[in-house]
Amino acid sequence: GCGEGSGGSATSDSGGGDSGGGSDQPTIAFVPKLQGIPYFEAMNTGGQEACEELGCEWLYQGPVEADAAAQADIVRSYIQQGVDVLFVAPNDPDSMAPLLQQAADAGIAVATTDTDAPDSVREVFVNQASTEGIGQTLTDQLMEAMGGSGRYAIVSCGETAENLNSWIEVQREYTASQYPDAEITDVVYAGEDQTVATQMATDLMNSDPSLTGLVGECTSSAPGVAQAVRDAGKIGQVQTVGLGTPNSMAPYLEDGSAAASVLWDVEALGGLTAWAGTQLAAGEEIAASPEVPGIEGVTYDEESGVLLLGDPLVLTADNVGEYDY
Amino acid sequence: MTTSTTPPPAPAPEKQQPGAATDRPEGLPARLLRILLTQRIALLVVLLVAVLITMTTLSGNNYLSAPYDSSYLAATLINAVPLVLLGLAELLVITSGRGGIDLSVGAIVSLTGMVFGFAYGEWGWSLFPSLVLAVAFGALCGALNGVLVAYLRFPALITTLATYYAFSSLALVINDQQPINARPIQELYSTARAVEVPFLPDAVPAVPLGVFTYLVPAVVVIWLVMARTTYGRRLYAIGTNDVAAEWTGIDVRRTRFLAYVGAGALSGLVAVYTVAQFASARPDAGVAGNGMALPAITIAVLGGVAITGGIGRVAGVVLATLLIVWLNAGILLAVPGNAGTQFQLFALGFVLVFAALLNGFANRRYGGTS
Amino acid sequence: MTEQSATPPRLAVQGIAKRFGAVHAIEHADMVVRPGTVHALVGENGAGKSTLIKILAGAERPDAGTIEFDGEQVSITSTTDAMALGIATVYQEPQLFDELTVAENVFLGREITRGGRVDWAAQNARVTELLELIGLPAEHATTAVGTHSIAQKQQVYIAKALAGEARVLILDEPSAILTDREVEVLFGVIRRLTEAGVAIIYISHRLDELFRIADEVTVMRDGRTIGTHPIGDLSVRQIVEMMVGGAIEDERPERDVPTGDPRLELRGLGLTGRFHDVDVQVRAGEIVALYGLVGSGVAEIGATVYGMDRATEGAILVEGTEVHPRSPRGAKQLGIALLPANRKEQGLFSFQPISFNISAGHLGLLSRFGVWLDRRRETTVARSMIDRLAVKTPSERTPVAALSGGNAQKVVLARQLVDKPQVLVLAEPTQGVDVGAKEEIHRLITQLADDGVAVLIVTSDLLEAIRIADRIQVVRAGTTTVEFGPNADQVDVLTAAAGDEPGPATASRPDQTGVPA
Amino acid sequence: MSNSTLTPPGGAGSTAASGGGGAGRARGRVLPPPVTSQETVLIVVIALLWLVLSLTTPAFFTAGSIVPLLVATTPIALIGVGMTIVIITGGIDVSVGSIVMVASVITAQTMVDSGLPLVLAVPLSIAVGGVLGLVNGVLIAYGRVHAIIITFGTLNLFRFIGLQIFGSSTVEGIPRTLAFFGRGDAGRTLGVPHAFLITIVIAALAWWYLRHTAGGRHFYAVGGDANAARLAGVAVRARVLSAYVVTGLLAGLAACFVLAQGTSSLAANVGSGLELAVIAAVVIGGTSITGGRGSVLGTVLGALLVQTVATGVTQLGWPTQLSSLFVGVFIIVAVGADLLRERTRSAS
Ligand SMILES: Nc1ncnc2c1ncn2[C@@H]1O[C@H](COP(=O)(O)OP(=O)(O)OP(=O)(O)O)[C@@H](O)[C@H]1O
Ligand SMILES: Nc1ncnc2c1ncn2[C@@H]1O[C@H](COP(=O)(O)OP(=O)(O)OP(=O)(O)O)[C@@H](O)[C@H]1O
Ligand SMILES: [Mg+2]
Ligand SMILES: [Mg+2]
Repeated sequence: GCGEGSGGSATSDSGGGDSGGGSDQPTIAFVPKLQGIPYFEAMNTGGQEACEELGCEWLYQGPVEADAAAQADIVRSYIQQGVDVLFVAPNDPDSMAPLLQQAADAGIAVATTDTDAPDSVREVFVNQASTEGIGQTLTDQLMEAMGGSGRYAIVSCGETAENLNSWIEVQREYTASQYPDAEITDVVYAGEDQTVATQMATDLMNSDPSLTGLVGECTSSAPGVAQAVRDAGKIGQVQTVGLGTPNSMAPYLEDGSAAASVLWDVEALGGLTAWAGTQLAAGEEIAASPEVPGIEGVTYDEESGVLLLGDPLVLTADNVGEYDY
Repeated sequence: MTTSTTPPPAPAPEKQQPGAATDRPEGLPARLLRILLTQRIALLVVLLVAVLITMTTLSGNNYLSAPYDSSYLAATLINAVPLVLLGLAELLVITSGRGGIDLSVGAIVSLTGMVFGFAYGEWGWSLFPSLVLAVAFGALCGALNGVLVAYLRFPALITTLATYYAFSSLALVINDQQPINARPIQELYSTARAVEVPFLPDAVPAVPLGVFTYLVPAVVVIWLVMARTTYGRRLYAIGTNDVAAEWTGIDVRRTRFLAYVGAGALSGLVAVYTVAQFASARPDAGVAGNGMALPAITIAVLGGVAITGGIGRVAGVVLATLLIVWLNAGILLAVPGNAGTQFQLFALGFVLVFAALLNGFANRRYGGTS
Repeated sequence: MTEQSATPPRLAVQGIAKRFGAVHAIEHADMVVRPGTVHALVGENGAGKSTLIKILAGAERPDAGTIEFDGEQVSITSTTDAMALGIATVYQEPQLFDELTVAENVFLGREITRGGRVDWAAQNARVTELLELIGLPAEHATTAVGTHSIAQKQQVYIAKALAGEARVLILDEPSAILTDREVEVLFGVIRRLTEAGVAIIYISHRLDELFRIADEVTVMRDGRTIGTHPIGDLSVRQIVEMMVGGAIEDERPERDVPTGDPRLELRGLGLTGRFHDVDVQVRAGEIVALYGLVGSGVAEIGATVYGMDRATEGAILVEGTEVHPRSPRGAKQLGIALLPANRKEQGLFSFQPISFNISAGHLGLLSRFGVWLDRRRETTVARSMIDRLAVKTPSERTPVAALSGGNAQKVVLARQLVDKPQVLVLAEPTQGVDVGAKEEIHRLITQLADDGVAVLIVTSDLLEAIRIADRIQVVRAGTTTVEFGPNADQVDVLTAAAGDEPGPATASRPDQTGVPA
Repeated sequence: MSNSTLTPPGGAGSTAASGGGGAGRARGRVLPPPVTSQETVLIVVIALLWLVLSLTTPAFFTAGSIVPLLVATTPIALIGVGMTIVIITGGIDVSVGSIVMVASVITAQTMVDSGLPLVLAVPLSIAVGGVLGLVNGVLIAYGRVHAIIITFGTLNLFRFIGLQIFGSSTVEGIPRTLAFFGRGDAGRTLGVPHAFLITIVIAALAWWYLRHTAGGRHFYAVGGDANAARLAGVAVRARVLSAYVVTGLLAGLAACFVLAQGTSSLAANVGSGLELAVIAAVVIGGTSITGGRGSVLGTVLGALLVQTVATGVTQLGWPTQLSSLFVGVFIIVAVGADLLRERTRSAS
């Protein structure tokens, strides 16, 4: 049946969003990069729950492929529905900019979350963690496991994914400056495919036996590289870290094939997104360090319009059990 | 049952009997039914109308999450542009026969998009020369397919599969997998943005400019080529029976070669359009997700283009595109949440299989061209 | 109808009927075939012969009627049913698999297997016998069919038909693609089989053959069987009249042979491995026949003149100047038009309209500024051609696939006549075309010659050559040999073509082959 | 019925095969040679690549490198066996990726939910694949619509089904029992990975079946000329149907391999794009896309070559996106070589 149409039931009987802000509750729509991956589904859960607290109507619809064109269709249908606030996690920031302009022209408050569209008309960007924060934490975690030195490689995903590439940049600089005895040997792109990530990680280990570290740059390659280390029976010899969701990383954190997973409280990110939505709908200013129910340490930068969730969250064998997504 | 690259042993059209050959004339209703079932164009029109009526009624009774109105339909046309253009590209090559097909159009879009990005975004060329360059470069990629298929007699499916791999790889390597989003390119979006139709602003809703700058010209040109020029005739001839065409004195190779060049040129045009629509030249523009090739082929086939060659019309491609685009747009409003985008897959698959089976059955029952 | 011998007929069909959509392929067919006899089935194109035998072979299912086999009623619902009964069929175009070996082809569908796997040894042993029977070298057994000539393919196909103890052997126009020598071999096989009690159903448009092989003849017309007679009671003329349902006039039109310089001349023309030292001259208004048995290289000569092949020696001259047609296009620019031999593969755009088929050869001519197709002129040209050649069709928009062999052939011919060619090369212009259509096509060719076209007919049909040619150039073993004038004695011509050694060809009995006096 | 297409009665067939082949060759060329020139070329090319790689990266020839390489080859090689048969019959199946998706998600889900043991999970996965293959087969054989059209349709339909089952989330905590087909120690006996072993056995059976049984030869006949085959008494529809069912069954089994090589979680994009990779392997293996000619041995080699290239590019530290460029070039070269041989053969 109609699986996760979360906001769906709500809208279909509210009948025709043409009224726009007509209904007493503000409607907040969120378009993820891609449906069906735990990361965004968790954001959806968080946003939904927050909306029940804050009294807003949460809509969520994602494309089946991480494809800018497919995403544009959904944004268009939300513009047509005349939602009050529209959040997008753009697959391709540049291509989203003009669409956001259209939405703004249609009187919709537009914002980005998870991934920014810098030169667009978005009012707010809900940022999970600063680029530096993620890049540096990844590096620190890996270095801690590798003992501050050694050669490591990065298994990234989509060649064109902007945020991944920016994190990799930080890792390069930070490693060079902070860990002179460590070096990044190679960066490979496995797409969104776990098995490819695993195979590439294996090949990297084989081509360079002195390799002692691997980074899985996205939620599909993080467990992938850990799996490769486990298969190669190199647990302990080769350390891995990555950006993996709790459930997918748990088994690897437990058997040590993954040292740590660097992420953030994704459900909290969803909640923060919802909250920001209500603020935008009500047209209220966001304070420098706002009071967000249930979320600590949120900061807001006025002139860049970036609402920061906080420091990255480091998942280890000890705390991974606390999250379920 | 037979292959994509050999002429059919006895294709449906073979069986056609002239209606006049019938001993007793059939009644008007029977006649209409036969036309509806055997003529793909007619079937598509009916389906399209059905979709529009159903959706508007649903919308009227507030079953949809937003009005399914003309302005929305107009806005969604922005997707129709690349689909139609690439559908026409497939029309050219599939009609040329001998298993003609082009899996590489999406990859050509990616690669050409990057080339255009360089010219317009980085080398500071002005729009028109850059556009010409893009179309020419696309044609060049098509020419590579054409030489292999038409002159060296490589099977089209494999050739274009190979060039698909090659072009998409080059598109990524050429700029170190970075998209090009220089200022001029971001402003280029204006050529795709929705505009009021001049002269009759209120009557007609705002239609994406791309429909006028890209789609309409391309459709008209290809229609003229296929239906009104001697080249079109040669294309249908070689698609129907290229041995006979050879004996007739038609330059089979050149005709087929040009079909692939044309497909490449259209892909080049799509590349420019995609760059404009996305305000950036992305190295994976044409191959992201399922890529652009499979949808284009699907559209062509749905539009009644016979995979065995020699049959196919521009109108079919256009109608098939409108059907799919407007059906998908409706589904997004009718089915909220992730299920919405999932049902789009169902709709596409179902319509394709349904139409193919129906016409297949009808052609055996009545004997008529698809 | 013939009613003798107490033994039940091998095959008796009554009241068979079959429609295809609107078309009544067969309205009512009765036929009685007795064991050990050769039963000829004749009729015009589209009379229903192939359909009838397809029904017997289980390839089509009848709408009505009964089939008795050795006196017992049977229902044949599939090709396997037919094979089980021992009904073996050789279809019009031998349908074999080039990728598979001769042995595999022969046993396809009824392989000899041992323990789940094909018993290649046993198959080869059996196929070797069969190949001997039909006169092919045994070593062919293990060669890929793709490497053999069309005639050999047909022989393989016959071997295939015989592989499963055949009790009825159906041959649909087998001789259409065989050389006279191969026909003799075929007849030999047929006689051996009839002696073994096999019943043969033999379809052919070459009526003269029937008098040498058939015992009885059943004539079909417009999907009905007109009657069955012992061959002895009939003459060719009578059969033809039954086929067309009326008297036909087939005198050779008297025309005075033109003189003057040759418009087309082949001077010592040769193509390595195919033909050599071919010398032919055709004057404006003259009809010259290149007559040769199938496989004598005569077909290749035509293709070379038309630029499909390139001569390796000698010269082609038009109006005395040497030309080098590099392609059909080139040949056309030189005013040479060609009617290809294989209408279905080289001639027809099957599911396209008649008008399309006619204009396809003249798109330049029918265009404005060489780009736009002038569709009005296309239609008018098509209509006038349909009238001129008397093509039987409801409209010029009818797809040629729905036309009979003869009418389809006229359409292909029409394509060659749109802009009056200087030289017209006709390859097998009436192959597989029924007598009525043949008449009309011959009349057309004569007309063209009268209008001053130089006509070169490349044919393996002796009667045709004698009928309409002003001169006959005999091609043997890849080169032109003797030349004959009009009304030559066909025995002489055949001897010249088949070679001096007393082959059975010379043994053919002219008195019965019914040449018009 | 479709099973019997793959494993003929008398399991000891492969031994009989060699004997029969010998008998055949003894009396001249009964069949094309057991190893085509295309395949010899592939073997040489692969050997060369392996040589180069083992020189550049010493670790290449270690089990730690070869075993994963072989295992990574198996899904494409296995599905390729079915695809080869389909293409020999003159068809094509672009829906295999979606079949793998549906089979793997159903299997993973049931294993996680109801702790289904491996011995049951594998048959389940195969069965699911078989059913979807049957859908393709019926529509193509009886609907008499061109295979590429039908499978384009079912590609979307199956994908829809899969996504509905995924229900917008991944399958988590897939048990390790599947490691039996996997890359780790659990996945091999005597150093040979099970997945590869199984693939080789199945490929060998298919090779023998296609070459030495009536049913096998009939696939070639159908691809050569379906109408002529029908007239010859070949059960064309049954052949066509079975080709797609076999492909479905193999895709079902391949789904288990994919699961085994994956991590403990399964994402909805599993199998996407697989169809093109499989077709590439088949055509590199020398199977004629026009039907009537082809061999599963070539396909397995083709798959191995493609995977070798991917591995090589990564191990040499070249940009990974170059590997698809090489694949493209290989396809052109393979087809070109094949065409050249065709020309020379027909010329002589
Ligand atoms: N598959 C078919 N579909 C529709 N009509 C058919 C089909 N086959 C035959 N017919 C019709 O049946 C009639 C008889 O066809 P048939 O092939 O039996 O003629 P024939 O005597 O074999 O002619 P020929 O001498 O050319 O072989 C034809 O006029 C044709 O119109
Ligand atoms: N699919 C079809 N639809 C309509 N008519 C058909 C079809 N197939 C065959 N026919 C008709 O059946 C008749 C005989 O078919 P066939 O193919 O035997 O003719 P042919 O081969 O062209 O003539 P011939 O056998 O004398 O060379 C012809 O009239 C042909 O047009
Ligand atoms: Mg016939
Ligand atoms: Mg016939």
